[in-house]
Amino acid sequence: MSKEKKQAELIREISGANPLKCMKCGKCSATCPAYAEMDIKPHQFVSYVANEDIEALVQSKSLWKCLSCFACVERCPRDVQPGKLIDAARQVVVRQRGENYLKADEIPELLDPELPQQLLVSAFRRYRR
Amino acid sequence: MYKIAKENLTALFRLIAGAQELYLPVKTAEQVNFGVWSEDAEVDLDTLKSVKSPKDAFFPQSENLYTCRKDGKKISIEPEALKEQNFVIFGMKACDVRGVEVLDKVFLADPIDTFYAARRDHGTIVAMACHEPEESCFCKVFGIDCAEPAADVATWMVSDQLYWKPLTEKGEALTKTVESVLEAADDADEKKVEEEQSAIRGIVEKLPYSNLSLEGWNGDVLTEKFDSALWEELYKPCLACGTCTFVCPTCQCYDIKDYDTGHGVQRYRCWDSCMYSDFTMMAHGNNRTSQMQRFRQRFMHKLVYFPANNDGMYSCVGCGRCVEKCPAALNIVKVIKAFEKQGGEKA
Amino acid sequence: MQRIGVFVCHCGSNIAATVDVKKVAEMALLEPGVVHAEDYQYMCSEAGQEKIIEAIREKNLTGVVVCSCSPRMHETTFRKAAEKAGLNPYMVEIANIREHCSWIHKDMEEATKKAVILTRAAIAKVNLNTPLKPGESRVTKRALVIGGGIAGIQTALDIADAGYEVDIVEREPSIGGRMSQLDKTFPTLDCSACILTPKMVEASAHEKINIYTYSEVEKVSGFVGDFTVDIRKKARYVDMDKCTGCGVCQEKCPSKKAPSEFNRGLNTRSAIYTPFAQAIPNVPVIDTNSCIKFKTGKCGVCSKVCQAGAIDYTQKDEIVSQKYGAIVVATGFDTIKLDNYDEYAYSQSKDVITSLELERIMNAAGPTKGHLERLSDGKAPKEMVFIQCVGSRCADDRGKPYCSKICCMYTAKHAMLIRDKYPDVNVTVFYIDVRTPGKNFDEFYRRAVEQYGVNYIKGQVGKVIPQPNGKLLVQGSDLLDNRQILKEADMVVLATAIEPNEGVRKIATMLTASIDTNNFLTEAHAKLRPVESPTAGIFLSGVCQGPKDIPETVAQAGAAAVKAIGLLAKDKLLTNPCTAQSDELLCNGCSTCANVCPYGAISYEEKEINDHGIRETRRIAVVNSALCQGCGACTVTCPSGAMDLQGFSNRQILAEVDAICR
Amino acid sequence: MSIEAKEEFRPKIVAFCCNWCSYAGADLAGSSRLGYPADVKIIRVPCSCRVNPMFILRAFEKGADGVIMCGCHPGDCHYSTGNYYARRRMTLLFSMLDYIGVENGRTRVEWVSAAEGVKFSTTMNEFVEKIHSLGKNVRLGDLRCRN
Amino acid sequence: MQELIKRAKELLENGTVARVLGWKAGDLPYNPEPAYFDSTESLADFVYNGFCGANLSKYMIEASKLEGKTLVCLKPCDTYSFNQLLKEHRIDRDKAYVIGVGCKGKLDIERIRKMGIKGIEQISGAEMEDEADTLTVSTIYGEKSCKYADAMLERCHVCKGKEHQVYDELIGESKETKDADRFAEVARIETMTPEEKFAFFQKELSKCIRCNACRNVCPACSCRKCVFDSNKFDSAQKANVDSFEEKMFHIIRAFHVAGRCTDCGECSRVCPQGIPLHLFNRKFIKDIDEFYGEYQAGMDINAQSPLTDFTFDDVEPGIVGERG
Repeated sequence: MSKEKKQAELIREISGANPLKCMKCGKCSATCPAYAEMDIKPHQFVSYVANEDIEALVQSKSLWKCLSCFACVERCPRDVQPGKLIDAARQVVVRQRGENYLKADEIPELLDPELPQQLLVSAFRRYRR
Repeated sequence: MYKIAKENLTALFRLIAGAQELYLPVKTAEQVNFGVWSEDAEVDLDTLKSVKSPKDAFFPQSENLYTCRKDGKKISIEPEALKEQNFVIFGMKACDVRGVEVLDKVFLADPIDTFYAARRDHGTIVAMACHEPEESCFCKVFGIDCAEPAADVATWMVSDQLYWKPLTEKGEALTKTVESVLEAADDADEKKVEEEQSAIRGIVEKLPYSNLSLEGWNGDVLTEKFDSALWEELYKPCLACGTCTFVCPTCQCYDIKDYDTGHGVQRYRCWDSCMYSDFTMMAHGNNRTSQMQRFRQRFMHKLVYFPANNDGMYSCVGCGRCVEKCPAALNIVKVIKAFEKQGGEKA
Repeated sequence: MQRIGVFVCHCGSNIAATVDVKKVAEMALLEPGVVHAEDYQYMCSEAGQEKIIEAIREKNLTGVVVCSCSPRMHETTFRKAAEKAGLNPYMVEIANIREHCSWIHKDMEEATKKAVILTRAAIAKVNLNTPLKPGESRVTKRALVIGGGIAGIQTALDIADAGYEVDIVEREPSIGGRMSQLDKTFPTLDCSACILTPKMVEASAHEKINIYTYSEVEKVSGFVGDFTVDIRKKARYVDMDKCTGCGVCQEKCPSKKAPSEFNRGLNTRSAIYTPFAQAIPNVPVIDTNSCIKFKTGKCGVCSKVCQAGAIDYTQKDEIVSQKYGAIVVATGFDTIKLDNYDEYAYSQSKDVITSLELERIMNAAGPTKGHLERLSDGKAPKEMVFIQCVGSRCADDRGKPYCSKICCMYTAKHAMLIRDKYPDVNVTVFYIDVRTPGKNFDEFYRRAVEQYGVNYIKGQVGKVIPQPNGKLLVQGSDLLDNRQILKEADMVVLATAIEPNEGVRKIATMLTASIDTNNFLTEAHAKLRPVESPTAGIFLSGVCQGPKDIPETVAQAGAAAVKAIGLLAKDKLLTNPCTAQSDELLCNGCSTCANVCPYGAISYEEKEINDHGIRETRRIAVVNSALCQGCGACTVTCPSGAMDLQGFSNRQILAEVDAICR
Repeated sequence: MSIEAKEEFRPKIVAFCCNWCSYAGADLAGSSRLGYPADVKIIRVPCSCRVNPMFILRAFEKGADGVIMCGCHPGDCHYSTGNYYARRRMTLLFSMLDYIGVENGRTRVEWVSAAEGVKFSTTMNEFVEKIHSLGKNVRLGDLRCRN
Repeated sequence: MQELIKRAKELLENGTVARVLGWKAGDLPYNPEPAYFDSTESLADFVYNGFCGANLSKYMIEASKLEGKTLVCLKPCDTYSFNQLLKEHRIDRDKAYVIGVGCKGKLDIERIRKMGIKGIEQISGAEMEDEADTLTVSTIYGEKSCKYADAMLERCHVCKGKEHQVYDELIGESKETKDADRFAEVARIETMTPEEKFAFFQKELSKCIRCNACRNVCPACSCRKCVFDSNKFDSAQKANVDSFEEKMFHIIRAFHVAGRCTDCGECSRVCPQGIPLHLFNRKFIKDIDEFYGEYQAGMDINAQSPLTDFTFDDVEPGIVGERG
């Protein structure tokens, strides 16, 4: 198995989403608040995973522009959940760097002191499922 | 005669079981029945009667006769192997030993039942005198002395000693193999056994059924008994279950059936009861169509037909299990008494 | 002992590619009773059937096992073939080695092994089969059509024209259904009312058709050819015989605030009302929820103004019980609720509407008298946005997984009509796919784009945001240009998914007709029996079976009618011989079986019995085989095993179990 | 359990399917090519209410490792009420089997409609997996039927 | 008892009944047998005491076929069985004259034997006139005594109550005997692990000798021909070749009487091997009560039996696993 194939599989596994369900309706892109800043748009992101073109995704700006607001996840009519795919891709990158697991005592360091508490709490809530 | 202390019995059992299978009264879920001895079996020699008689050591409730196998269109038949290993059955009572004699008359007469014969050949009976006979016992009526069982080995439990007396060659042979745990008994011991025997006999005299009379059952009474109007009344509470038959030491009827295992067919035999509505059911139907007839059959067989064919030997041994276990409180004693009473009235 | 022939079908490569059919035949020969086994390319073909017939004749077969596709497919075929050869058709059993074997397993060895076992089970069963003879039952020459929309009307007309009595039961006060709410129809742009009303009139005037409006099916019992149906005629509070349909009551009614169901709640109606002007029957009903008389006891205006004296406040619901030979379900559809699609702001803005609401707005008899205007402020829109696939093709439970089929075409129709009538209005359609299979459909859609300049954008809308200025900000994506679109619109029209009408599940349950997870009634076979329910005597017409447009609905309505006519034309029906039977020697007469029989097929009689020489009068169960449908509930509830089911007897099923577990 | 041992054990599984819903659902699984292990063998019965507890015990007697019964969804029975009776019977039977110490997962009831090919297939896959996890049935069978 | 005999004589004499179905004194202190009495003289042997545990309602099936009415003596618990048989059309109410007899709990000779009491000659304290506190047993091996309650049948400790569900008249006093929870033992087994449950039942059922006493005494098992005696299911079996057969027999038997079993306890009373067979029936009763609402067979003759009834929202069979 090629590296990209493995990565694509990993993304599918982590996200639990199936990019093949996508009907290319574009509702994710239509919904996305960070659309303008993305080089690979959310709906394209799905086809990149489906086509196993992971290197491009890993190099993309989009990966870090996604706000994880999960509007696309909520509204996707096909349950493809692009937001989770993007998040999974991020995780793959993080794992590649050998930072597979985050230890609890590392978290405070990583946090921006300006970060509103509520965002943190809601992020945990969202990522939990 | 030999003796062994009660607390050393386990050593005796272990020794016997080391060389051959050992059956003896074992308590499982509150009930005592004969079973195979093992280290963790709860041996119970105090309970007078096992629920089931020990007859299934020689005539199991069910046993395979042969197996048919099918391979493609070819069919092969494998007969079941006969018992080849020696075994000991320990703790049988005098009545049960007589029960085996009754079975012998049936299964060892021509044509010999090879399965039964093999088990008889390989089995050694160690009998035990009845320390405290109970009110349901009536072995005396059939001339059985429960103080002196006639087996390969007779034993007596007197307080904390078991006295051991080989009576036959088989008994002697068994004794040889266990001599290491036995002690020779002296005159004082002999005396103790005699005392125990007379105590037992004394109790037997006091038992309510001991003076039951079989007069009226011997001789040419078949038609008279068969046609009696009493049966019509006696059978009424009978539930047509097989309890009496299955606990009885002498009932010997069996059915032969086939079982499809999926890989072949096993032909096996299993105990049957003349009380069952489908007993001796044949293609044309049943030759005894009413429960009265079936009820009558059982007692006529025990008290009339069997003695007529076996030199007057009744096929009841007075163990009293049916007296204790019948769900409707019917039993052979009540039947005998009813006829006696009727005879009395007539006279 | 039976003489059984086993016939293994290759089904081309459908079976033979994964199952070693030769091996199956070879192994079958080793089973008890099997005297013949062969395999063939297509057992269901003429030549294949001929092989079975030949073998039965030549080898005096008493039983046949066909290893092939599902018995639901060809059991009848093979049973008929056996009958031709003089064998009782019920001596044939099918081993399903296609759907249950070759199609689901990939490994040849494994599939073959399983096929052998399935065949073995079928052989074991046939060994215990006995010849069965079907009974006969009568056919009531009358049909019931549930639903008075275009599907129901067309079915009723076709059945009635063939000379049979038909009753239509319609829940609403008038027949006409969804089609009566439409303005124009694609692709010809006919006026919907103009083509529907004549049909409604024809139905109401037909001497063989009896219409129950404002009525519902209450209870169904019986079976094919002999259904008994209770119909609840809801109280109208207006005497149908006396009312002249003058309409004065509706004019004078002081309570006019009830939302109009017909106009999708876009305007109001009076408490006493007919849904629309051309209603049939043209007799109003009183809506007791909004009627002042019913709410307060005072008023009674309608009664005073009615010259015919038709108003009767004391009317009660009435139950009519009627017998039918066939029942056609034509319960139609509704649009789904949009509660779960808040992103489209349907509940937030009056200017976000469904397509069906647009139909009413465009209609001359509608709430705006046919003028296109915003419902919020009555202004004429300049920018209109249509959103496709709202709730359709949706994988989660917010919407429906299926394509609603009609939306692409009616949206093109709406866009075209608007551009035609109001050329200054810009129309944008957001779509995922445009689906136009159908005669003149794609041409129609292209005209909307090319001739009328409708702006079609490939991409969905993510969000509609009502603006303070009253406009609607539509945020969508254009996938082909790869950009996000923000567009201000005056009106947004949602092509809302359709779903079977509420209550169809209840009706399906009463009819014991099967229904799928989307509440569409299931057809007996997706391809070969599309207008019949698997339950004999129940037929399907229109959208209750699946989304379809008007011409398809009418075509299916006709097809359902023909199927019903085919049934009604028979004088007698052969009944399934697989019915329960009680062994009178074993029966206790305890009545337990009768307690579970859904058909009331079991009764008891005192009978003189000869039980192996014992003669006595016993109470025993007797099964009426014309009523028994063969479910087998009684067989399990019977403690003594006296009750058994022919064709699925205890011993047959146990033999199958044994054969499988071997 | 090692992987090899798992591969060796091929459970025997009997599935009773009602003619109108579940058997058709199984057919649909077939025509949709939705696979499940070949260990499952289907017996067609007219209705789930035709399934006698005796049939289920018989399957175990003769060596089945699992028995599953499928019928129309409650309310959708072709015979109106059959599956309601079946539901009570099976609930009690399964409870009794559990009571005497037969592993609970060996029996199952699932309602599968004619349209639920996917459900049929996933149910069978799940059930086979469950039986694999339970291993060979040793508590409810006749010794004579074992190889 | 004397009142009962007096009344029976009256009814025989005035022709109301043609016979009396009761118990006849046995030849041992504890073995009275069910019996018919068709003359006033024969009633001399009539007995009704603590050892009259037999449920006579099943005998009414045969008695219903006879000419004239049968006076049948039914204890409170027997009346449930009588009702259930009526419901199933197995007996004829018009052929029965039911005298509801009082009950102070019935005695179990096996329990007395288990206390080590043997060689029994006489037992006093078991008569209906007695207080039912103590039994005095004179034996060949000396006099013994025990508490009446300790010698009672298991079923009397979980008595359904001393009210007769059906009767023409009542004679005799009763005494409450319930001192235990009917479902406690079932509940205890339910909490065992599967291994423990299996071991428990395996041990108990291994004693079964397939004598059919439980079946033949059971008022619900009144089939003309039992499935285990007929070849309809290929299930005719007499043998206990393998432990499976006992499980099959007892599960199916319990299933066949589920919803019909009144929990009269006769099966456990008659089992020669002392198998607590009521644990099967009570399991079904407990489940039925929990799943479908409380139901007592034989109480309301018009109530729909739980297995021939349903509700749309009954629990799914999966509940068994979920309950844990």
